Amino acid sequence: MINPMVEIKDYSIQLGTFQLNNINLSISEKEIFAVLGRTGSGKTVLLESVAGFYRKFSGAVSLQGKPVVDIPLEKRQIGFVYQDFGLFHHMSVYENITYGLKIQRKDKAYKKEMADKMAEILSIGHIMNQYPGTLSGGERQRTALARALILNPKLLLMDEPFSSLDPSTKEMMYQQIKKIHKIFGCTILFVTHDFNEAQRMADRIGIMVNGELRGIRNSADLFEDCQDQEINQFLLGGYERRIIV
Amino acid sequence: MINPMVEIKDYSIQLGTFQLNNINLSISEKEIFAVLGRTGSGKTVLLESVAGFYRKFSGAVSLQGKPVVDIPLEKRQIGFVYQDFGLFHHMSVYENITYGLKIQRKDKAYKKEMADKMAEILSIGHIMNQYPGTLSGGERQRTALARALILNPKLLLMDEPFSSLDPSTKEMMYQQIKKIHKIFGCTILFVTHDFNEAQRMADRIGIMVNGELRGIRNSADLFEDCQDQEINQFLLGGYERRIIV
Amino acid sequence: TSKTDKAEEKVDESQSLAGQTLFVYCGAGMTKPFGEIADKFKAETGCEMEVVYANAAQLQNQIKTTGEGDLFIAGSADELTPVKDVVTESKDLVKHIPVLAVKSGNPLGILGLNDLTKEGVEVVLGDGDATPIGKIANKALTDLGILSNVNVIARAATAPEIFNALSVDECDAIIVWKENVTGSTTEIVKTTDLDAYVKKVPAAKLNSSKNTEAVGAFMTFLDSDTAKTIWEKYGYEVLN
Amino acid sequence: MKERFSVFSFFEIFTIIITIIVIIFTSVLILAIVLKGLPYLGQAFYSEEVRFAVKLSLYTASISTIICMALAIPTAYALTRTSFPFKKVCQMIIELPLSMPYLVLGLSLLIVFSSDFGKALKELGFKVVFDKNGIIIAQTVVNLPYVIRFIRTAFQEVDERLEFISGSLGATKWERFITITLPLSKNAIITTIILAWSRGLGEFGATLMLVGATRMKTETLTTSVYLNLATGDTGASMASATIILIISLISLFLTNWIGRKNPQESRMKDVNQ
Amino acid sequence: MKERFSVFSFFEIFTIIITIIVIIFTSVLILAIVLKGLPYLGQAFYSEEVRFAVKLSLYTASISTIICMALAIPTAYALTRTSFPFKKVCQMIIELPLSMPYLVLGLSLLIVFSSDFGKALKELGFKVVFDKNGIIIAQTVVNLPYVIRFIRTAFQEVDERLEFISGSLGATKWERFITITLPLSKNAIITTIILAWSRGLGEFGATLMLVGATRMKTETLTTSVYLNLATGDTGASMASATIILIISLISLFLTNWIGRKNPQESRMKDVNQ
Ligand SMILES: Nc1ncnc2c1ncn2[C@@H]1O[C@H](COP(=O)(O)OP(=O)(O)OP(=O)(O)O)[C@@H](O)[C@H]1O
Ligand SMILES: Nc1ncnc2c1ncn2[C@@H]1O[C@H](COP(=O)(O)OP(=O)(O)OP(=O)(O)O)[C@@H](O)[C@H]1O
Ligand SMILES: [Mg+2]
Ligand SMILES: [Mg+2]
Repeated sequence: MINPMVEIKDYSIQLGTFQLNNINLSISEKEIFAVLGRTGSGKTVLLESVAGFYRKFSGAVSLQGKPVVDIPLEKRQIGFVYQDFGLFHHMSVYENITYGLKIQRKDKAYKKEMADKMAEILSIGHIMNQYPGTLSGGERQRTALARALILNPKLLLMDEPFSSLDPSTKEMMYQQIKKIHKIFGCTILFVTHDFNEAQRMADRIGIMVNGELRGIRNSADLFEDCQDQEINQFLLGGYERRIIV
Repeated sequence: MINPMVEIKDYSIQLGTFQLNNINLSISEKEIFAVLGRTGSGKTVLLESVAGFYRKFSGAVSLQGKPVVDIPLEKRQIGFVYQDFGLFHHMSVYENITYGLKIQRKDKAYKKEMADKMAEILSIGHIMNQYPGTLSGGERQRTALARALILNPKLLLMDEPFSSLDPSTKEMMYQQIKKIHKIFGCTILFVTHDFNEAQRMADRIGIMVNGELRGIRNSADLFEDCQDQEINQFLLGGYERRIIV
Repeated sequence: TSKTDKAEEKVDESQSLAGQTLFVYCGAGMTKPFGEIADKFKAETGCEMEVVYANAAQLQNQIKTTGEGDLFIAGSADELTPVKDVVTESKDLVKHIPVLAVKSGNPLGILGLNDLTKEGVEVVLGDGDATPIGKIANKALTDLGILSNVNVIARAATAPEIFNALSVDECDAIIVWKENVTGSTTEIVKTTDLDAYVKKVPAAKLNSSKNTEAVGAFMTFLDSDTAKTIWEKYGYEVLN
Repeated sequence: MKERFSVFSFFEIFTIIITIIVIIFTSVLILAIVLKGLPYLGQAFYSEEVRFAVKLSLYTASISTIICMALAIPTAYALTRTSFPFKKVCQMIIELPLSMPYLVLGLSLLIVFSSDFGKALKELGFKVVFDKNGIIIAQTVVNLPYVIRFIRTAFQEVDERLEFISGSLGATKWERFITITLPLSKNAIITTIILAWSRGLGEFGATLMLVGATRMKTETLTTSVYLNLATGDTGASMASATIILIISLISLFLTNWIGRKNPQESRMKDVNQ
Repeated sequence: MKERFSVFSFFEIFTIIITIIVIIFTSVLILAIVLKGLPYLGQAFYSEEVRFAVKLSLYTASISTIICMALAIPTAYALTRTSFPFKKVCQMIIELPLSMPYLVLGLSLLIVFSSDFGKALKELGFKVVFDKNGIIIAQTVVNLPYVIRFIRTAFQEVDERLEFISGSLGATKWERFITITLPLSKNAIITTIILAWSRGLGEFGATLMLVGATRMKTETLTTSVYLNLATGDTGASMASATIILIISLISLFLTNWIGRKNPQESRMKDVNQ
């Protein structure tokens, strides 16, 4: 039996007054899983937990059968696109993007080649020598994306990765990520506020409500009615908006 | 004759390799103006320019007839919601929100009252004692919004102010901002990537292309075809997406 | 005797000195005896004593730069040279005795300066220009014609530092002032080799002094038995 | 809930070993002082002279620290936040005395305050040479270049963007400074205060040159250490040194206690690296 | 394009005035030294003794700075980034010598290195007392607590989140440290190096106690200042002090030049506050 890529079992964690409560989720290899949910419902905490960010928790998170916290941070091979990007502000965009390769002691030519490829895919070639402090929001977001993608991770965690992009750039990104996913077959777990984005990208979608992962549905069945009134309400919030257009 | 709230005349500025080119725009009092445009097209730089951020430029930006750079920073009375929020990370959310009032030497009761009001409007009452470092993306965004709104500024500049919010919270925000606008009659200039948002909120919409403010249209006529192929393409990028839904 | 009479006279003078102040510079090495003498003088005459303690170089600079003060009590007459322009008159108080000191028990059997040339004897001396005790050592060893044969492993900048070197067992012999040698881990070699180099602690009147009466009284007091007893208590030898 | 610690890496073990070496070496140095001083400590505590020196030391070190900070904070602000001609040159002049032996600074002060300017000050009732004031001035001058340099570095690290935002919320430059720049350099400033105060307590080179040591008048703990050492009374000297250590320990404890962070300012507190 | 400066606020003017006062006062102090030293400077440059002292000073200050940093950086890392028992206590012990008079530290070193341990070292060929090595050790010990304290403060200010992110990109703790923590504390580290080096150059209290002042053997520039002053040769003394000032000036100039920022790291550079 193959272990699932991500396996979360009875996972709970308390952060200040917020609690992520009894999460159970299993994501198989190559799957794309989207997380929706109101702001503050715990989506980011869930992603951070999968990445093995926290020290005190109950339950378990395993990557391919191994508890994530038992894997040293530097060996987890998780690509993480942080909601606030987390760029290294003392390095240029090029240095940010090739950081992981530098750590792997790749040679200059290889770094350059990979960075150019990323720049091509994410159309950020023109900002390679700028520092993060001078970038626009969308440029920062794509730099963060490039930094994670360049390492070709087995598991890609993305926290609202396209939120700062305009519709046409977004569209391009969807296609590129889909392509990358097809070629390299990474597992993707991402957070979004865009129902349409979730449906277009993901195989399955989970909905977070108040720190609980309530509904897990196939992408096509996202708007299916259910018993859980909170979920219906949340989906309606978006639906209303959609019919107004 | 009344001076327009914001008047930008032949404004150009060079930042690194990027140039904001010959902007002309006049926003009248109480107007809501939205700026759309591809990522990196200069929307944020435009807002920053209106706020009198930069030192070297050509042309002029005036607020109610007065060159903005001649008004001391602390007297400009501009509410600015930054794209990356710019919260004071050494202060709690409550201290962040009431910062402007503290500077105005308002008493404690007044500060508390106003903060509670803001908390109510933006539903951030539960995070008042947290520090920005512990907040979720949407909570940060609303804290930044509250910090700007609490001073009831004559001119409100907002850089993608709802980008980190889920649809239902967004919906709520639209209504609240509309209400605030109606009551206090502030002028609003905001950037968004959401065509629908722009149409719902704004009276007029401007589209930035490569550092130029190309099309300025009434909100209802946003998708009208025009001579400018770049604008058509940009709007189509969103349209395509919209029809796919 | 006449000396006790003099002391009694001073008690009589005390009324007239109350409210006056004497400003004295004194070498840091003599802090204890001189402090006690100053206290006694104040008790007897009511004269305020302001004594600034520091090392000789600092005192010399203070005297030259500020142009203030009544008296300078220096470690030896040599130390008056840099300030000779402002000294009006000086008087010797007690003997300042250089000694040859070794570790207690004298393990290397050093009985005189000539033994310093012995194989394996490591010596620490004061700097030949900057410290009077260093000058004396140089002079004494040169006079014996053995300076170049002595294994001087280091030169120190102050007398206490020379003594420290011996007391922590970093050398075998030192030439230092007699009052520096304290404690049980070291002993003074009984030799007459350095007798010719005994210096005198001078009290020098400064030309900035306007307080002739108090200075005079104090100079006299320095001659009294009270003062001499105190000096002796701290290991100084009274003149004649 | 279970706690997890990642295993120590080789690098971490290396740093801890270095730390242990430093601690052992420091402890040995301190013990060498304390062991010599301890037998004389009781006696020292009862001596009026020592008690006077303790008070004078605390007084002068505190005042000189306050003066230092009062001069250094505005200067560091001017050097990092305003522009005026020859700023780089000014900065270098201010930092030039960094490597001056304290003795030389003391002599320099002696020359300056014995000049007509100093005489005039004295006429006005501000006596420096051979006076308590001189101790304060010596300590201030010795510390000032360091303190300015450190606070300047701290101010440089503060994100100017936050100051700008504060300004756009209505804060004047002064208010921006007080509410943003200063709190954000808090740690560096506490550290600098500790430096200045400690150095004030331990300084003697410049002080001896400028004011000498008059018992019960200008004798600080450090000059007492010096004088006792000069008279060969190592025990009493080390007793004074031990008292300085005790004062130091108390002050480190207090500043540690004041400087502790209570609220959780970021999620990193919960993080497992 | 036109440039705009906002008018100076009262607060800014105040800070500039304070700065000017500090600069004038510092200049006067420096002048008092240089004017005395200048006439003897040429003579000093030709003196073999002075040239020896210059070399020895530069050598010892540089080596001691390197040792200091080599000990302080790992220690500061351990104190801020690892957890081990009694960390707070260890930290206090390390910082205790902050307020020790250098004289006392020197004596303490003398006691330690004259003990059996020191004798054993000497047997092994590492002579400390009365030797060049002693100068280096004295300077190191005098500087170490400061240097650790400052680097610790700098590391504390570094955003640990960036270190975490670096780790998740594959960097080991050591690599995180080298690529993130260290570059982000660059300014503070440069400042600390300047401090340690300058203090090394100017220190004499501990050095004199531990190694004495043997001409042409353990005579640094500072010892030379001290000895000449004691001889009553103020001119020669101030000439040595002036040489220290010149060295200091050159090094400040160089570090300023190295520490300058070239690339534009944030939009704030263009901002009109
Ligand atoms: N250390 C902490 N102390 C207190 N509260 C915390 C802490 N960490 C997280 N929280 C709270 O946990 C909640 C969930 O945070 P999380 O970042 O997961 O939200 P989210 O679902 O990602 O929201 P958004 O869509 O706005 O990013 C928030 O309300 C946040 O304030
Ligand atoms: N100081 C600078 N040096 C170099 N380039 C700069 C500088 N400041 C801004 N830029 C560039 O100017 C362009 C416009 O930036 P701006 O932030 O206005 O974009 P934007 O329209 O807000 O994009 P987004 O929607 O992604 O936020 C970007 O490409 C940015 O990299
Ligand atoms: Mg989030
Ligand atoms: Mg932008």
